[in-house]
Parts: sequence; C-alpha cells; structure tokens
Amino acid sequence: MKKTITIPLGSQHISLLEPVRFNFSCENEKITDVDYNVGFVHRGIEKACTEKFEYKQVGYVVARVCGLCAITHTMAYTLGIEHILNIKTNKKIDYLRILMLELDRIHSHLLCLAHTAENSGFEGMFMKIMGDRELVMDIQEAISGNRVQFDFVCIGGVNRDISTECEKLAFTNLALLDKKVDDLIGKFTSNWSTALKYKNIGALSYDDAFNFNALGPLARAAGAAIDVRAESSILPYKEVGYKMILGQNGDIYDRNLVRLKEIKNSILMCQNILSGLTEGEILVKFKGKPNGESFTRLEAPRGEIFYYLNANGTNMLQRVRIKTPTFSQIPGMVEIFKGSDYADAPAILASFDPCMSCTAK
Amino acid sequence: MQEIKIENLIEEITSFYDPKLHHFVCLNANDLGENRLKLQWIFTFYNQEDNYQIFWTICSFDEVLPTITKIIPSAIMSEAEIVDLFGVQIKDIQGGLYLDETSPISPLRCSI
Amino acid sequence: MIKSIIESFSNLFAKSETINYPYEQIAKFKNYRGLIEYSADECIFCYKCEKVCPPDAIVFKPTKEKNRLYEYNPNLCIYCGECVRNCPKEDLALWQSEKKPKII
Amino acid sequence: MSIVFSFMLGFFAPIYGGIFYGIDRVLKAKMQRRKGPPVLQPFYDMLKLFSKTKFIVNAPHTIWMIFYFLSLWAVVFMIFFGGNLLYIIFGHLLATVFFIISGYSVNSIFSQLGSNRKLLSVVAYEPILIVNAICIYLVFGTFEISEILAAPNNFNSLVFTFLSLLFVVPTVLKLSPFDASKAHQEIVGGIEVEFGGVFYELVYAAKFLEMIFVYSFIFILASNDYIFGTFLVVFSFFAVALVDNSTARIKIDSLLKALYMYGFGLGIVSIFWILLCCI
Repeated sequence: MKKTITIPLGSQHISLLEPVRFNFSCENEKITDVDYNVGFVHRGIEKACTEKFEYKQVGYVVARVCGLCAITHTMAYTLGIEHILNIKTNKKIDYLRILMLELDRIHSHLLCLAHTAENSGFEGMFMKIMGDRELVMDIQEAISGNRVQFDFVCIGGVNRDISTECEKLAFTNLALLDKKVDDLIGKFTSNWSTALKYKNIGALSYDDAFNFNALGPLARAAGAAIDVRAESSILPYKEVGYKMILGQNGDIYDRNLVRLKEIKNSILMCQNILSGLTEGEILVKFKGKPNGESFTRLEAPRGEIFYYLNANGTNMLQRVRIKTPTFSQIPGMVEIFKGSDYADAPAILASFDPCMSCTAK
Repeated sequence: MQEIKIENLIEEITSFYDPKLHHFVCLNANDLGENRLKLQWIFTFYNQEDNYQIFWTICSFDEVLPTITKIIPSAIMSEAEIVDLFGVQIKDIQGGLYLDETSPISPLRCSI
Repeated sequence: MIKSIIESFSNLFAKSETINYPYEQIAKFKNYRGLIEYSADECIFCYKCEKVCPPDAIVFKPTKEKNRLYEYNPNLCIYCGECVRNCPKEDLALWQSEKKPKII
Repeated sequence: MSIVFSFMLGFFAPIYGGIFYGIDRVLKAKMQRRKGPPVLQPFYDMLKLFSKTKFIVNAPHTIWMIFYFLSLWAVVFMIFFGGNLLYIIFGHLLATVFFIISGYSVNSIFSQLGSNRKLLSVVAYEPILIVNAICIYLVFGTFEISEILAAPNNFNSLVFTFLSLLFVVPTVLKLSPFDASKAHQEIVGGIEVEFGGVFYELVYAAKFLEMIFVYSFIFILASNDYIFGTFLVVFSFFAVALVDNSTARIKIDSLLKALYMYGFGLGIVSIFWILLCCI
C-alpha cells in the first residue's frame, strides 16, 4: 500500500495569485517531497525583445514581464542600455527613479503581507492592508498618471516631472502610511493566532540562505546581509538614507517583520528624496546606437534582478537576458517546504512572494 | 572575466565558489551563430560594490555540457532554461520546465 | 488580537473605503494618462509616432492621396505617451487627453 | 408555543437562516470597512445555483449529503418542537457523520482531507456540547427544551457554560480561528469542494441550519427570559464575528488543543460552578 498521498497545489488554486504547480507528497499532511512546475506563463519576452522591438521600445516591453515590479524591470533595462550608450544622468533623474522604485517596493511588500495574511485565513487583515495600500498606489498614480504599468522611466531620464501637488499628496499619504505600518507591526506581533501560524514555520537557516542563493527579504529574514542596494553604486542609495534590515530566524514571522521594517525604511527614503529634490532637467538627450554588453543588477521588491544586454550597433538588441528573483529561489523554496505541514504550505508560499510571470517570462 | 575550458568547468567553479562569499547570479547563454554558443557563469561578491566574476566559454551545440547543480543547487533553473530555449544538452538536466510539446523548439537559437 | 478586535469594532462606525463604482465615479488625478488625440490639419506626416509606438497602436494607412490616413486603436494602446514625446509638433498634432476609451 | 407556529419556524428555517447569514456577511464587511453584499445575497446565490447544470460526482456522494441536509433540518424541527437536548446533539452528530461520509466517498484529495479535519473537529467540539448539556441538566433538572424554556431564569450559574459554548460556535460554523475543517485557502472548502449547482445550494443552506442549531443552544441558557436570550444570541453573534475578523486560522492540532484546554476546561469549571451555586 502506498504510504504517501499527493496533494496538488496549483496550477489553479485559491491561494495562488499566479499559476505554478507544486505537487506535495505528504504523509498525513506532513510534506515529504515536492515536485514543481513553473513554466505555465512562458511568453517569450526575451525573444520578442530581440526580434520584434527596437531598443528604445524594449523598456516598455520588459515592464510587462511582471505587474508588480514593472518599474524595476524597466529601470534595470534602462540602466543597462544607458551604460552601453554611455549616458550620464543627473542627480534629479536618479532621485526620481529611486523614489518610484521605493514606492513600488512599498506597495509590493504590502501586497505580499496581505497575501500572507489571506493565505493563513486572516481575511480582516487582508482587507485592512489592501485598504492601506491604496495610499501608496494613489501617490504612484498621481506621479506617473497610470495605476499599474507606470511607464515612468525612459532611456536618458524619466517621462514626467513631479508637481508640487503630487509632492504634497505624497507627503501626507506617506506620513499616514508610516503610522499605519507602526500599527501593523503591533498587530502582527501581538496576535495569538498569527503567532501559531507564523512563528518557526517555514524557516530558512542562515547557512541555507547562502547555500540556496536566497535573495531579498527571504535571505534578510534569515540574517544574511544580501541586498543589491548595498552592493551596487549605480543608484545613489546611500545618500537617501538606506539601511539594511535583518531578521534572525528566517521564519514567516521574521519575513513579515523584515518587510514591514523595510516599508518604514522606504518611506523614510521617499521623504528624504522629496524634501531634497532639486530643479533640473528630467531628460538627457542622447545619440547613437548601442554597441557592447552590460550587466545590471538591481534590487526588486522580491530580491535581485539581473539584466544582461548585448547590442551590436543596430536598432535591434542581440540578446536580452532577464534573471528575476523568484527564478533562482525555487530550489530553496522546495527545501523549505520539506518537513512542514500542508496546512502551512499556502502561507509559506505567500511569504516567499513568488512571481511566476517573472520566472517564466 | 575569465575564459575557461568546458572540460575544466567543474574544477574551476569548485575551486572558486564559496557560498558565504560568492553569489551565483545566473548562467547566461548567447547564440553567436555558426554553431557557436557563448556561455557565461556570472558570480558576484557579497558586500562588494559592482564586482563581477564571470567565467565564459564558447562551445558548440553538439557537446554535452556538465552540470554545476552539485555545487550550486539554484543553478538548476538556469540550466533547465537554456536546455529548453537553446536546445543544448546538459548532463542530468531535463527540459520541459518552460516549454511543452506544442511550443516551438529551442526558440532563442539563431536561425542561421 | 485585542487590538484587531477593537479596530474591527470601531470600523463598524467608520465610513467604508470602497466605492459603489458604476454609480459613483472614481476621482481621477490630474494629468491622468488617457486616449491619444490627433489633429490631421497640424500633422506633418513624419510618421515618427508610428515608428516609436511599442504595440503598433498608431498606424498610417496608405491611401490614394498623397498623405496616408492616421488610424489609432485605443484597445492596443498602452498609454505610454512615447508617440507624443517624439512628435515634432507636440500638443498641436498629437496630444494625450484625460479621456477614457469607450466600453463597447 | 402552538404546534403550527413551531412547524412554521422549522419549515422556514432555511429562509430566515439565509437572512441571518446575509446580515452576518454585511456585518463582517462593515468590520473590514467594505460595503459588502446586499442582505438578500444568499437568495441571489440560490437563484443562480438553481440555474446551473446538475452535476453529480457519484451517487453516494450526493445522497449522503442530502441525508445530511434532511437530518439537520429534522434536528432544527426537534429544537422548535422543544425536544430532548441530548437527542438534538446526537441528531446533529448523525447529520455531521453523513456529511463526513459524503466527503470520503469521492476521490478528490481536498474532499478527503476536509473529511479528516471535520472528523477531528467533531471529536473536539462534541464532548464540550455534551458537558454543557449536563450542566443545563444540573441546573434545570431536565433535557427537554420546552421545559427548560418554561423554567425561571438562572443564568448566574450558567455563565461558564455560556463561555464554553462560545468556543463551540465558531467550530461548528467553521469560522476563523477554528475553521481548519473548511480551510478555504488550503483545501478549498474541504468537503464542500465537489458539490455543484443545486446540490451545493443544499450544503449552503445547511450552513444556515447549523447557525440556528448553535445559537439555539445559547438561547436556551436564558430559559424563560426571551429578551435576555435574544441579547445573549446577538452578543455571541457579534463576539464571534469580531474574533473571526481578527484571527488567523489555526491548524487542526492546535484547534484540538485549544478546544480541549479552554472549551472543555470551561465546561468542567462550569459543573463545579453549578455545584457551588447549588450549595
């Protein structure tokens, strides 16, 4: 007689935002083995970037890789192509770019927290966080004019300047959000049921974080100081008040706290940028066609994002390689699932903040 | 940048890679045409600014490449991807993670 | 848990955050990115907008006359505004309005 | 109560139960700062479910579920006719067992996991119900609901019974934190997952009957003081909704632990409290 049962999670399941399939082999709800399939949404974007679109348009194409970290994809591509074209941007452009990146991080982290709460059966918290998230979505909409696909960054600069009204709105909303995040930290730390659901569940040890190449909040919750923002000089993060936030145990509880504290740090950075914004051009003129290759790393809300670009002096790029955070973390995720309960699996999965359309591209 | 021979790949990476110091970003493949495939194993250093260590080699599509998943478990995704998208053969790595039977075969390969 | 209970209770008397959408309109922000509008009188037919448009939403159809016919598909448009930025006569020949596309 | 009135109450139980459920949903939406569905939403759902294709996974699956619904309805009739409390508890247990068997009769892994968990949660809450029935017997000297409802109010000695019943309500109604047997995000509703169309409507309506079943337990604690009884029901309704809104779902083993420790513990305390009150 077979001793294990197979529980499928996906490719369609209530707790999933995006299609991925995990097949859990369980012994009475205890997971012993995991099989995965991630390629349900392969759209051939790398191919389209090199064959259908010119290098000026690719920025808008790669934004469609993922809805949540759209701005990060465009930004990484733009920084890469600017490196090849040798464009030097001014301080104002850099600051506006960091502003949008950090606003993006705030809303992505809030979505992940909401999703984790929902997957552990905490509907009230889910609705609350999604309501709070509107504050930051409003800022982004006011600045860029679009709600989800911002299309804010273009080669040589940004598309729009920030108006005084937007600035005012951003300041009030960020101050409000700061208070709400403090409140959320209190609610996540002092709840009997979430403690049962999150503490020591789905833990990744410090050594495993390095062995499995964990990235982003997943690694930082385990205490591993892995953050591209600290390892890259491409954007002036240190000037605007970036601080590394680390957890200890690497369980869901720590991941939530790391995300909440990072939101606080991001709010601080946004406030610093908004108060220190100078006058200046928002677009740098450039000429010529790209020729050469570039490697760009950037910290997306979920972890490191990597772009390899190869151009050969024509309007078309020769190769675009996109490496997204979830892509390299899947073996680590599988390792975490082993040994935990199936009842925890949706919450653990949500706390990884996986992005399948990023992974399959 | 460091050029390596495909036969020495495992030794080179084993002697270089320390999980606590180096971060494996990805394995990148680039079809240069005329049956030449450029492979790049991209590493960075933790806590160092913009420091890349790239091992690269040029191989042909007929060769069976060795796998580095024994050393770096997370490389399996990159390797499975290039198996699917370029149609190269890597030892012990099966395709089908990104494409299925009805998809075009090795779409990122040059048609020349 | 107590904090959440107190908040849930106080929420009973708070105004709801959701909007009864089709009956109540959502407040739009200034400079909302809407439909691209075009004026044939001002256009100099450089076809730059057609060239830069990522999803090919703007197409100049060949006609028997000298100038081609401008065609815009709002369902393909991604509202990035790249065409407007590249237009030599920005705001006269091509501009971004705050209108929404019609729901068919 | 006249027989006709009791019969009407029992017969229309799925209807006004549906309205209670609608009110519950609006209340929960208000707690989450949403507008929520209209109060009559359960009936709009019903109309939609009636218009769907009648799809049966396999015959026993549906038949056991119909047994579940009918026996639950019978239990509700027994309550309104003032029947024996123990019979009512065991009748409800029988109905639940039908439901569990129905869950086991399909091949779907989610349905079977749901049955497993439902069985465990029954194991958790059934002793509490029985202990509380004993408490009610100790106070009123009878198990007959009609006699209990005629007896003078003696709520002081039933305080702990009431508290212990507050643990049973969310477990039977599958509300957070004790909703592991339904676990929407894990096992997609558990046993409910394989029903469709008209048959799902029966499962849906059974929820309203379960509501009437648990809240009638709370109502009879106030015996002949009907206004106080209504207050108790409304209070527990609010308390359960508030807790549902501010807790995450706990795992089935934590559920067992929590119910045995607090629910059953409070039941035992209640017995001693009643003995103390009698002295």
